[in-house]
Amino acid sequence: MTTQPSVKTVTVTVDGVSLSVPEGTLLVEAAKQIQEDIPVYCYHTKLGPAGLCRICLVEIEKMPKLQIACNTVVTDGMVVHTASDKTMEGRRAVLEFLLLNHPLDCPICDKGGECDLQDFSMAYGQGASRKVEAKVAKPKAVDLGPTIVLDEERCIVCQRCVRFDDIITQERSLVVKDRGHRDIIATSTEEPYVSDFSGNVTELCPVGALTSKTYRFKSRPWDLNRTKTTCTQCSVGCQLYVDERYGDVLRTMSVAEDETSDGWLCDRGRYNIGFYNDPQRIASPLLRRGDEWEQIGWDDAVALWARQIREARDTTGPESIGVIGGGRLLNEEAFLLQHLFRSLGVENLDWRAGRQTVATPVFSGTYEELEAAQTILVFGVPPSQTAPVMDLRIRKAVVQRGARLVTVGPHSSGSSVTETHVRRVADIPSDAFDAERIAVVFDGIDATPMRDLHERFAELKRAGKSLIGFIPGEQPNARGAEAMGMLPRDGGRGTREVFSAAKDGGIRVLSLFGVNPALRFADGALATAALERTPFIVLSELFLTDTARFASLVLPAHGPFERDGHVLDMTGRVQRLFAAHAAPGGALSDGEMLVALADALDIEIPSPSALTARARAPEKRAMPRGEIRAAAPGGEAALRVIIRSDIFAGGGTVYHDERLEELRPRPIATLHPRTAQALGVAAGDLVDVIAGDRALRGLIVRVADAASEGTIRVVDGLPGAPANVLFDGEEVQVTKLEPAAPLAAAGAVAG
Amino acid sequence: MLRAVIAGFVAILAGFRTTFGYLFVKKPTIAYPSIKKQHAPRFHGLHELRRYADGKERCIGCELCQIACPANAIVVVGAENTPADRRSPGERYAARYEIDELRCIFCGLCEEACPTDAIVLTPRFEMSDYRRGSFVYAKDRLLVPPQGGVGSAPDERPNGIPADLGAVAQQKSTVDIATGYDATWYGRALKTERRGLAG
Amino acid sequence: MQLEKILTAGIGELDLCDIAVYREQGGYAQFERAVKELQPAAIVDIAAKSGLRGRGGAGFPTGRKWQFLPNNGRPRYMVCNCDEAEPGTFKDRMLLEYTPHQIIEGILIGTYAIGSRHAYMYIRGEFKRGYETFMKALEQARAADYVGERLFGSDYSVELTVHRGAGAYICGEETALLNSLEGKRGEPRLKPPFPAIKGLYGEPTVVNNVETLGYLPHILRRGPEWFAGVGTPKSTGYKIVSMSGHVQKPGNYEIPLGLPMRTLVYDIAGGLPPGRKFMGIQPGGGSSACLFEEHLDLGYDYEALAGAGSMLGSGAAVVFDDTTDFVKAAHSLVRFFAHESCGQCTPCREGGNWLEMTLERMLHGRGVESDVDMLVDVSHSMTGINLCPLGDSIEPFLASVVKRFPEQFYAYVRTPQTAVAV
Amino acid sequence: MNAVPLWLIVVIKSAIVLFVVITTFAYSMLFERKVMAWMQLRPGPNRVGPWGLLQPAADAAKMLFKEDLTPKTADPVIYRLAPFIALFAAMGTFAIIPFSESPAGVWSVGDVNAGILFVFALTSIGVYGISLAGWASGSKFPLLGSVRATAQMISYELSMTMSVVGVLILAGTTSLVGIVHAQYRLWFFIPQLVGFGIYLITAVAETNRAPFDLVEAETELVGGFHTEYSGLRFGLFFIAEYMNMITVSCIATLLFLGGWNAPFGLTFIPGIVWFLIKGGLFLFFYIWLRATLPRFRYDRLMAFGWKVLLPVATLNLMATAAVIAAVR
Repeated sequence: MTTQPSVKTVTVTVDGVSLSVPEGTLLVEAAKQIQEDIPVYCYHTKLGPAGLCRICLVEIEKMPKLQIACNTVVTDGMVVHTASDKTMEGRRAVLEFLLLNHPLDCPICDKGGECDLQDFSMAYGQGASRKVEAKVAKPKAVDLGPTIVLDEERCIVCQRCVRFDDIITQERSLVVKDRGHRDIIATSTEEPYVSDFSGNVTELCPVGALTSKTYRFKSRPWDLNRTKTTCTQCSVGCQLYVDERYGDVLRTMSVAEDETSDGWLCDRGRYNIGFYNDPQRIASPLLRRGDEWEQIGWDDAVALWARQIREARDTTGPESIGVIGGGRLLNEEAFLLQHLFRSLGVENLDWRAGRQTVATPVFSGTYEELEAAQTILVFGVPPSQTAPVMDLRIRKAVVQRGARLVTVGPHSSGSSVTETHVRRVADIPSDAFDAERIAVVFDGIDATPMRDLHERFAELKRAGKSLIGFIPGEQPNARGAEAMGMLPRDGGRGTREVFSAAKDGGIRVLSLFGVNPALRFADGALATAALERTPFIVLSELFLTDTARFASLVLPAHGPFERDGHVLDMTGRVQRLFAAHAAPGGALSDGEMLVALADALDIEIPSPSALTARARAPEKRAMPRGEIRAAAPGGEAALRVIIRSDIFAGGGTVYHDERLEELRPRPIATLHPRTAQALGVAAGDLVDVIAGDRALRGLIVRVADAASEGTIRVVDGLPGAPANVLFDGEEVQVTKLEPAAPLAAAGAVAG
Repeated sequence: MLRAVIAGFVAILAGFRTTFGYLFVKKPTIAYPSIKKQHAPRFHGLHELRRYADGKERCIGCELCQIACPANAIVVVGAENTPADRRSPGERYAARYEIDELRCIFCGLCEEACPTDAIVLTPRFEMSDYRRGSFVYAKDRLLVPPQGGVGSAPDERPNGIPADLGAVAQQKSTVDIATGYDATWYGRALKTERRGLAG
Repeated sequence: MQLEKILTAGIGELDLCDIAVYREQGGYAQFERAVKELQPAAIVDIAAKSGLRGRGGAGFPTGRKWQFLPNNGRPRYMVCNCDEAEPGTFKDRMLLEYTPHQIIEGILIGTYAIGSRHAYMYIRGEFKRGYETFMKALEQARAADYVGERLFGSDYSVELTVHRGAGAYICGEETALLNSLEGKRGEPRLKPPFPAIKGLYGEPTVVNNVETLGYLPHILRRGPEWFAGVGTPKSTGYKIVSMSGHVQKPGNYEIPLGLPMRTLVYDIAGGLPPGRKFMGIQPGGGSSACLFEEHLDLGYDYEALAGAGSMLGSGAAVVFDDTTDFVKAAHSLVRFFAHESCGQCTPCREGGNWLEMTLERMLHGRGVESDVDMLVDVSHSMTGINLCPLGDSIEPFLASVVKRFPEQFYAYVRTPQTAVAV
Repeated sequence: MNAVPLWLIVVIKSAIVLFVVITTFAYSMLFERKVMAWMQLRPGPNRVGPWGLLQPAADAAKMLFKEDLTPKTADPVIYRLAPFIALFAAMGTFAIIPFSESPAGVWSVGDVNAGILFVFALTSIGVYGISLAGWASGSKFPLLGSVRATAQMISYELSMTMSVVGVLILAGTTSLVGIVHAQYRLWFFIPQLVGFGIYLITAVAETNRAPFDLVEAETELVGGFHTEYSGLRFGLFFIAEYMNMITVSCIATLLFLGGWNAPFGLTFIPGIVWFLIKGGLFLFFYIWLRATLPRFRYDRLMAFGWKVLLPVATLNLMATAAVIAAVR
């Protein structure tokens, strides 16, 4: 777009420097070309001008009054002075007004040190206030929601937060209340401010009015050690800054110029940082002795592991060895993993450990292309909970660029923009395919609709249309694992076959890397049975997860910010990770474990530089066929279960981050009011959801109009309430629990 | 040549006379710690963290002293007051406040930087110990005990010197003054000979 | 002095709220003629030729405003601004309560002229009686097929929606009014884009004052030359002036523009009460600067008043005599503007409150000498840098009276030695 | 007499002499520290015991309990042996030094007729201790120290011997008792003023004391030959140094200051007292010197030794011989 010659340029003179900028550029952006930083509070590159703070005053020749640079479009021949006496006087006056009722509690303010109000006051303000009256008192430390604390006194009402909530997330729960000097930021409904992107407002806030609960009073910005790395909480691959002090990861900040995240972060990526030093984190290899765990050294652990592998290979052959993992590993580690086991003749290699079956789309696209798409088709689980920052792109495409959002399947998008929701592929409006640029977002779980639409897509591609696919799966580096070869080849077994074989006793040694099939595998019953029957299971993990209950040997691994290497995001871009936090002394990275294992097994491994080169050059692999166990057919009037994702679900890091307690999903079953009535349950009841001999017990009923009739929605991946005992879309029965001790039961499942 | 030799010889003799003469001059040495000198009223010695009259801590954990410290001797970690456990008047207090007195150069910049006059340098300078670690003074040794005199507000101090600094310094002394730590070789405690602020 | 009544004709004599009475006076004939005989562009030309300027305060030529609308085929809207809240102004209310049909006809002509099919009437929330009267009149007009589908057999349809405000002065500002109409907070919008480009619901919109639209039927009937011939070359036509303050006969008077203010005060409004001395006049509502004895011979029109440093504004003239305490007067106005600030932009939000508190402190005898200079300085620094004119409204009156009557302000000030901060 | 065997007498005498000498060493050290301090306007040691009198004991205890380190590169046997050589040489001289005389006999462990030769022989051995210590430490500063020590010893011993030969010519005997007896009337420092001066200077140099302490030279060589030594072994060097000081003081007293002869006919005061006073004065002079003069530069030390002292000593010897020859 930018290369088109039709864009006219205009010449503007800023402080004596002549600039050539495209027509329509705002003055404040044009001035950035010469590093002339015009101060702004309400203006934000991604939120646009608001004209509220009036700090960006500049003097423009031939205009009698000072003009705000943030809303002035440059015109040819414009002559601007950003540092004239008149400008400075205007800024001084505005700053005096801004500070009139500001509490000046900079010493305890979390923003102190990186606060625009401080900076500009130093640059343009006056030393003392002329106001002698008491400052307007407003509520301090207002609990705005589970993540945000608001200090009304510090607020300068720039409305960046309000506009973020309006323009970017489209959720519109933040508003300005009251007027004049009494106005305050509040939620429109007086309800807590709950958003999956709430943390961004603390970064947008130019003063210390909005602060994160997790970071409140933890540190001052100048104390922090900053590392730029890639978030691996989901497959989007956002860049972020990790701020660490005294061995604690204190906060994360978005990277404004990042093309992946567009400068935003979701709350999972931003706030799930409190588990690194959790006392429950495994700090040395653990060996099972009956019901007890025994701490052993790494030498012993690796020797035992190697001996088990060697024995299994020598006696029952390499088919009796299984390896599952890769989606949480780095590219280097995934490559090493498959290289190591393939060298042993093991082909039972698979990264698929949850419900996701595919990670690499046939036609990849970038996020910018997604933003530019005219039709966005979302199949299955919507990305709002699996790849939230990507969902912002969809919202942007829909709201700002007029794209059409079509969701297919039992889930609606869950984001706040208009959508067309259809149940079946056949119901997709045919004009949806008329658009020139089509983006397909597919949850990677059930590939049936993809197969159904295969012909259609091929046709579109032949017609020369832009068709791009995204698979925001459950595991952050699933695409990397696929590209590094963590898939069964040459007759090897995939996860499901490995589990089936294990259930029959056919697997002797199973090595699991950062996966939790007991909680996340689509067929939970099969996974549990398989894990129970496998004699020796090695698990590389941070915490003792549900799967660890079956493991013989648990190896402490490195967490997301403790790793150095490369991953692939869902668009296939290689993202770099830098270690920002020192792992506990007893933990090794998965790569180190594998190197030790290779050493013990006398397997030659590639040199580190070769490994890095390999990790940076992913192989594109054909999209394997996604399979999922079909739900049993049921009657039309049957009650069907829908398994939904939640960004704060998952067994590992979130459940060992006490600061996120309020954000973790509760084991809730959501029903439409009429469905609830038909079942005879009410909100707050405890129910069991039963399918045959499998049951998900002790769910709390919530009744919501948004739920579809005839369905019961449950949350995936909750320890204590593993929804994977059920199949998505399966027919279920609901039994109400007698209210004997509902509180105790609720506590039991919540814990 | 001969004259030079003689002159050199005389010079040497003059040197000998000087040193010999010093034998009988009164020595200026003060027999510290038996005898202590009164030091300047604003002497920069050991730090203390002060309280308000109602017993709340003045320190708000803002870390300005930490950033002001040219020797990187201070560590502060803030935390939030809760209604149940209110340490300081505002929202924030110092959960950790540590000064490494071995690193400290006693320049007083922390005192300058402190927005609440919480950290002050007392005239106390005796803080010898046997382990390096014991020179990291944490809140348990820096903070004035609640009963230890609350200290006057900064603007009420005569000449800017807190009136009760001495008493507080004595209270916070790391050595038990009551039993006395300084004695002659034959065991006579020299407490009575003490002078200066610490006694 | 006898003046010709145009808009106010018949008020107090006839029941113009009745559509029958209004039609007897020639009502709705011009709208019918417009739809049947005139092209919209012709009406725009007539309005431009007549020199009619906006009567709401800014005095922008109406015809030119209409010409700004882009010809992009998008729907466009006419909005009638009846959110009259300027201190001292009560002309729109009178029109609303006594001749609602005249307003409706004006709106309809304007709507037709700009090629819109949907007009909005924004009535200030406090105007309960006016609202009821207007609604009744609208029902009558609807029943008489002046509002609705396919009027007069043509294919022109028009709808008129009435919206009541909730009592915010700022909603008199056109973009705040549009926000309010859309159901948002009544806050002024960032300009550009101007409403003519992106107004109500993002579409081209014209916002006109009640009085402005009210003159349209008369201009159509008597021709633009007639209207242009009244008043001064640049300020043509008539204007309703709301006279209040220390005059014997306060009220609304419709005058040709350019009438000397002395005539306005002494002949038309009956002069000051006996024994009082003229001290000043605020000619155009609360946000205009105060004028004094020496300005009385100026004509009451846009240019002359602007030349004297004040403005015609909404035509609300407040007269002050020698009993006036200008500190209290200033405080009263500043308090109004501080209270009515929407709180969007910094200078207006903080500065108004600061000035109010400073004046209050002075009134309570706790002022210091430097406060007087500070009032002028602060009001000056908050002027000219705001999103909407509200923030600029404090300075004119305050600065003009401080400059003219400094002794009144210093009288409230203690000597600096005894001053205490509050 | 016969009831007591000779060896027992020697042992007892040795014990007494050793005790006295060790005590003297100890307190001469304290004496030095005190005098130095006073000359430098300090009080000196005053914390251990009254006026710091127990300081030597404290120092000894400290030395005893300090860790004895041997560098990895050191020659272990010689390294450990060296301090004993130095100490043995220093102590050995006291076997023949006569402190006084009574009707019962001379107050010495053994009266040797060539006593002065014995003394020079032993002091020459002392340098072996230092040289070996420096060499055996296996590091560079001690080696440099030991090289310096050797060179310095050779340079100054010549002049010293020459200055002493003048006395021997006057006394006509090499027995120390005989020399003292020869000074009954006239102490030799009067006729041998130049020789006495040379002896003073060379004695200081021989004992490696300031301003001729280039062997230790903290500013250049850290500690010179004893850099690597610690604990008791370092203490032995320390003792040896002070022993040597005492030795040269005693020799000076015997050769030039008339030994135990009382001056001005004050014979009611016992000879031993006079001996101690004279030796003490000599020791005081040592300390005074140290407190007053800065250390020599090494090249000047050598130049002074060879170019000034040796010619002067030779001339003095020849003059003395000439005078004696003329008188006889």
